[in-house]
Amino acid sequence: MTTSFRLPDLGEGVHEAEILALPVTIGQAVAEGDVIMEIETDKAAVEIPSPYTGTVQEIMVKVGDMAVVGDVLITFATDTVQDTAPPPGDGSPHQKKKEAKPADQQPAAQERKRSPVPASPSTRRLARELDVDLYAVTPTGTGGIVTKEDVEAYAKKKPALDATGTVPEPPAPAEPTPAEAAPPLPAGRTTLPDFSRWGKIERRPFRSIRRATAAQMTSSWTQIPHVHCQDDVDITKLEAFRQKHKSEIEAAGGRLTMTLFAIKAVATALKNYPYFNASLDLQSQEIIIKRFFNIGIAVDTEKGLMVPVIKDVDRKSIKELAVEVHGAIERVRTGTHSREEMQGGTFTITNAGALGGSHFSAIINHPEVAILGLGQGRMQPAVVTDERGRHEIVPRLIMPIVLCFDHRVVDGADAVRFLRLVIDALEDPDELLMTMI
Amino acid sequence: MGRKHLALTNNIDHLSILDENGILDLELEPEITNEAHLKMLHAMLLGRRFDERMLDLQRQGRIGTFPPIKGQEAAQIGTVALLRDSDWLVPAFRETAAEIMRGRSMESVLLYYNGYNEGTIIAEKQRDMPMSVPVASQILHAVGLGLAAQYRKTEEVVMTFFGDGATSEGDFHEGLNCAAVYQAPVIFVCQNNQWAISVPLARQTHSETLAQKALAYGMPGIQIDGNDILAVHAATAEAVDRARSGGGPTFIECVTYRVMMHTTADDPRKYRSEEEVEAWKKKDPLLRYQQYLLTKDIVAQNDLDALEAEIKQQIQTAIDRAEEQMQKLGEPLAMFDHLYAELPASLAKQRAELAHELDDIDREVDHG
Amino acid sequence: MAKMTMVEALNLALRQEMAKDDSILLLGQDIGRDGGVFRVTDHLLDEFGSERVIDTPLAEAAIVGMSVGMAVYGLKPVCEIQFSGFSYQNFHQLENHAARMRWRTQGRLSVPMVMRAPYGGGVRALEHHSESREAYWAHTPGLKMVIPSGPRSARALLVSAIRDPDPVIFYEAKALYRAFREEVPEEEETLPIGKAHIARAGDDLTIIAYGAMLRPVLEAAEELQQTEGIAAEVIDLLTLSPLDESVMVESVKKTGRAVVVHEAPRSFGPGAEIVTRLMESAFYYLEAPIERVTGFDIIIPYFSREKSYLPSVKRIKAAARKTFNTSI
Amino acid sequence: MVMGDMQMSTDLLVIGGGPGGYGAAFRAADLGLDVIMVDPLPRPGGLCLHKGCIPSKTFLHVTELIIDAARAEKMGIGFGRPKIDLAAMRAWKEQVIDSIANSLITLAKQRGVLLVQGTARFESSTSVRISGADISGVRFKHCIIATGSRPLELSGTPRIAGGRIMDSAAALTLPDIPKNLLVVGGGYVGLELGSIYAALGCQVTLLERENRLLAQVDADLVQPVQERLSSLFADIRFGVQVDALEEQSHGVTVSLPRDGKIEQHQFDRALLAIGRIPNSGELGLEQTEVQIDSRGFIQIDAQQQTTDARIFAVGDVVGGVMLAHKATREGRIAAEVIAGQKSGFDARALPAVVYTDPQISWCGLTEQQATAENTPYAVRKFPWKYSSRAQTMGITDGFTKLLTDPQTGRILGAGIAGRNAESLISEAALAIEMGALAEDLALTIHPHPTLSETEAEAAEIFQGSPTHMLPSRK
Repeated sequence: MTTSFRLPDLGEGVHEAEILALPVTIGQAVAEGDVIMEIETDKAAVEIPSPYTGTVQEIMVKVGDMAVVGDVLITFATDTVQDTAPPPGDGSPHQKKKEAKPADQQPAAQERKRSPVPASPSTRRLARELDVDLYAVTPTGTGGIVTKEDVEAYAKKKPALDATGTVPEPPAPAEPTPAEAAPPLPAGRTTLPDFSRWGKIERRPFRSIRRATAAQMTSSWTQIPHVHCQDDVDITKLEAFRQKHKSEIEAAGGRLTMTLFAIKAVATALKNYPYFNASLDLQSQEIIIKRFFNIGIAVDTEKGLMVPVIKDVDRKSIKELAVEVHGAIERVRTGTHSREEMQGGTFTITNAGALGGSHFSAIINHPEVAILGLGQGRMQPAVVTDERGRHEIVPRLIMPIVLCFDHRVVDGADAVRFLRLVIDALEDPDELLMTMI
Repeated sequence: MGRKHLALTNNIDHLSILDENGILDLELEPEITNEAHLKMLHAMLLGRRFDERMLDLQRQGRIGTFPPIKGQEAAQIGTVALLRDSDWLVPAFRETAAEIMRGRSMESVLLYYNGYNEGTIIAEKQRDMPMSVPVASQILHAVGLGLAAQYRKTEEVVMTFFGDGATSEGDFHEGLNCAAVYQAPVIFVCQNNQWAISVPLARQTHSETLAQKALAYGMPGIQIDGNDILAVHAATAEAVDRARSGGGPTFIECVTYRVMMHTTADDPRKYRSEEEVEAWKKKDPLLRYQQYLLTKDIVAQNDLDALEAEIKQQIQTAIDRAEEQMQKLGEPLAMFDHLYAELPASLAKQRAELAHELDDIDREVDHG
Repeated sequence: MAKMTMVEALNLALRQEMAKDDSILLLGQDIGRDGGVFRVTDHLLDEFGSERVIDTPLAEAAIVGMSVGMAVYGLKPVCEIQFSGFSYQNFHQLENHAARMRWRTQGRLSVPMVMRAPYGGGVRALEHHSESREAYWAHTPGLKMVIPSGPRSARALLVSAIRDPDPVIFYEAKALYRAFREEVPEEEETLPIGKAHIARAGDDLTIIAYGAMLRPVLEAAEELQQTEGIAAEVIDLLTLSPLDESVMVESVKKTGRAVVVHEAPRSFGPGAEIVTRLMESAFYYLEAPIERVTGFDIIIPYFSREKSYLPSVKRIKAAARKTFNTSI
Repeated sequence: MVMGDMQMSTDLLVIGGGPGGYGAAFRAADLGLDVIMVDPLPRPGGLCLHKGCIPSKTFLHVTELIIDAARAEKMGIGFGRPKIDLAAMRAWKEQVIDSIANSLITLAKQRGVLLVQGTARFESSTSVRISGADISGVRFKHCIIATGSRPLELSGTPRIAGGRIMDSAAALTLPDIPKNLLVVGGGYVGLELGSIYAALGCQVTLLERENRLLAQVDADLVQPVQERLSSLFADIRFGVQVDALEEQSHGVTVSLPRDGKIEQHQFDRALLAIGRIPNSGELGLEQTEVQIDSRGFIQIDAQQQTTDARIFAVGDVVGGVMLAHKATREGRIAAEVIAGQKSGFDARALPAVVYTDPQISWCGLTEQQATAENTPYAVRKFPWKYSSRAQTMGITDGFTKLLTDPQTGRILGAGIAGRNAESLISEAALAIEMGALAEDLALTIHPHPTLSETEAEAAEIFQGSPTHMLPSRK
């Protein structure tokens, strides 16, 4: 009997979901409650437990697909006779009845030809409990009887056999997964110590955004050769400029932050160095250069890291961007954002300044190839040289800046040049305005 | 089959022994000891004089609103006189004379009508309920007390009072019905004083008598001249004996008249004629009783004069004491007392709020 | 310990208390031979006789009014009003007398009675049988208002209510009468009146409820934990009056968020008082406005629609989530 | 209840209070589940206790006393004609039932199993409605259906309750001792109840569709019974297909073909015992995913799980051998599976007993079955005329036989005809379950003189040297 599993109505107005992971394969036996897929709606990422016990017959979706409530996702063969190793038939009417079921006829008939393995009821129960196939056990009892000890001995050997003899489920072939659809994390083989021996612990679920973040970061970090390029920016002038125009932007419903200037500076730099606005297609052995400039902004929310994408930043004014960025941040913080505004980024900026961070490194938001990090601007003694070449130590507002890039796609020299362009724009508001023309 | 007259167990009698002209039915004259007569006389006279004095006090602004009882003394005293200390009285709110005869102090009455909670304190040994303002609701308490006394297998009886208006209430019906069902030892005394504030009896019921309502519940009922204390006494004695011996409840309708206003806030001239009031004043129960006692030589005129003087003094003493007491009862925080056996935390908090507020006032006064 | 439904647990409480104290009497309609329409008093007539298990005429005011008299006398009447929807016919006896007798007589007389009444919806009953009007009683000074949430609390609280020196209104959720069984110890067990109970511990959010609402609340808390990692603390008030504010205030100080759930209508409902108490004592700890999940301000609809009226797990979860999405 | 819908929630709902149902309920409660058991009868025990096994065995015991008393005459003891007091017999039966039912109630109470008298009907895969009880519905995490079976009726004959055409339950109320009784069906029910009525002095005529009694049982086991019954019963006819009976005010008429003509026969009463059908029709199974076969039996797997993952079924309602002890085992398995244990039905020896005189019992492989399935087997029989104990009891027409695997000598089946076969069969059942060889049984010392020796001696025949008989030297 075939039973279809449809995308359930997850409530709260959720109509569609993206398939994040499909940990099952065709032909795999699943029990009710086993996780058969992980999906993400615009509310949360959730694991879907199987509502049926049966065998996976067909998988209608693949990772990354969007499914609408009611779509058939997986079909199961939910034949009720699912004991893969039924107790050997002894011809009791009970067993006969089972034969009547057509789906079971073939295997059952075969099993029946084999005479039952001689073993006492308690031994048989033990075998069932230990998942031991009595036919596989070497009997030591009189006249070929399988004893309890035989079953125990076999069970002890079994894990070793499984490990060497049978190949565990092959992992899904490594393919470039879309950023939003990271595969589930492999469960670490290492067993953790019992931390409660040293004090009180608390277990919190590792789910949803936390888990999606972890998956994304792991794939980024393990697949991309990262290089970091650090520098400092003197933003004294820019800060004065910012203070001057702050209230007018606020009146327009936006917030004039350092990030906004960085977006504009980066847009210019990307136009000059298009390889930073690219993705690497290993399958086709091509570099994809994007002719649009969508900047992702890393936002710290209660649920975790979220990256709304600001589209076409090169074509928008600072004022427009200020309003748009402010709105996007509010929406992700309140969970009212749409899926669309989380997609399509070409480059990411992460600003740790507001939280007080100084120098740090960042992980590239795969499949982008670079990310820019901003630290907190702090007053520091700086050496300035005037027109006449005289040096002077003066307090200046200095902001740490870091560019992390994919060394497969771009090289260090370009990175330094890219970063220089950004720094120059940020150090001199006039320059910034010029680059925007 | 057919149609025939049903002979019910109970019938309704009307009882009058000493009529308004002082004519006595010698056959029905109850045997009452002189001592008992003197007690009743004292109680009636005290009830009358205290009532009159309270009206003065009210007009002087020395007490608040109260319901006068004048003219209904026989119905209250002739009934309550039959109760033992171990019996229960469940009054409505126009039984001041009865309550005082049972042991309530005049001070207590004065405190109550001056707005002090302390005025509803029942003396330690007194087995009475406090007066009950919501009309007829106390009738059910009497039935409950009666059932409790019955359950404890005592000889106690319960007497409850209510007016003609109360017979229209649901609680009256529920109470009489339940008492009859359980044969509870309860005497229901209805002071039919003809008026429920402004509504006359004819607008209260279409029954020819109130007493006949007893028939519907399957209990004995009797209508008596409520201004004839001998009739009241005789009918009550019968009812009390019946209840005490396990014979169940009785309904007594005392036909009397509210010669005064409903309460001191009421002006009856708005709804009834002076002629009607004057006619009833001629049937005054106190004068009738005094004349009987004089005729029977149970008292002499000088005894009556001495009694008047004594009562006047008693009332004055009570007023003085009450006014003295009121000086000491100023503590507003007492309003939180006795709501629950133990003051709950949230209420303690509210009490503290008031205490704090009162402190502030004190301070303001100090510094003012 | 034996497993019991709330009906059996209440029966146990009555039976054991009556055996211990001969001043306890039961009054109500159909409580004798029939054992009560919900069977709470089943077999008590056989055990204690018609003197103590009194089938009354169909008269709610009489049931409560007679109880007042009995209680004043020194007995401990436990009366049953068949459905709380009929208790308005005895409202005056409680408001005018039971609630005030101690106060009016400055402690000389008191009314140690219990009025038991089934309340609440969810059992597809006829009209006048599903209301949740606990606020009437909780609003009346001099009364105590108790609502257990399951067999064990019902038994323990009924014992306490019977022993309480003041009049106690004891509401029994019909939806809980036979909804599930719980281990109830044979030996005596009481719960203090006026003390709330933490039914589930958590650090992220406080959900306050009582009576029949405890079950959907606990279910919602479990689902919030499972699907969103939100650890909700659930407070079972058990007594509405006097209200135990310390437990809920402490909890909200810890979690910063609160949802109050009741099936009674919203306006001037228990939730209004609870929210105000939290506002008075834990305002500066709040991270988000407090949410209320309640019945609507309408007559509870006839049963074909009552499911949509009663607070559901879904509604409770949505309110809980809202406290996380709104920042002050 | 006068008002409202009292819904109850529980871990496990068991529908049916018979041996399958209470076996499941008790086991589940012992494994820590919250259990409700609902049954239309006021007390647990089901048909087995109230209208089947227990009352029939109570009366069969009485029958045995009558037969033994008669048999004692040749041993020198005379009791005379038995005086039969039907009312006292019925009272005795009720007393037996009371005692067992009350102890089941106590056990249920002690285990915290809630007993509900009422009729359950599914409204979904997670809930039932209950009629006739204080609770109106139950929501469950799991459910076990143990509703049993009921007697098959002749399609052309409406049976009137309390009428002259009786089913087994009606016959066990023992309304009277009719002068003559027609028994339709030569299965164990017909034989047992026919024996009771015959022993009480009734002329019993038995009609059987097949050409011998107990058609499903090995012919040699049936032989002694058939012989005995041909003298106990007035008449036994084979190959007779009864399609209809006609009930009159004072009797029952059956029309039978004979020599091309139709003959009418009149009886005081008739007992219909032509088989049983499952009680699955009134359960509302269409509201669930549970599937039934064409005969109404619920389909299950080795874990007793139906096609609806939350619902399990045990006992007669799933078909197979309709016996109480099978149901109990299945009930326990279902409970264990629901409680998370890896349990399953894998019994190899399901014993069956027919309480006739003599009794017959068997377990494991039968010769009929082996022949049908082409399973090689060896069989040895030990006739009881060689048993000293059987001689002392005057019951020498019985025998004990064992079936073994010809290669290994492992015991595969057993059959016993004779007194106390009901108890003797258990030793064979244990031997089969343990995988014992015939030699194991032979080498196990059995006390002398007992009937149990016959099992050891039958085993010894395989070894070629039984003590009390000389084996044929073929």
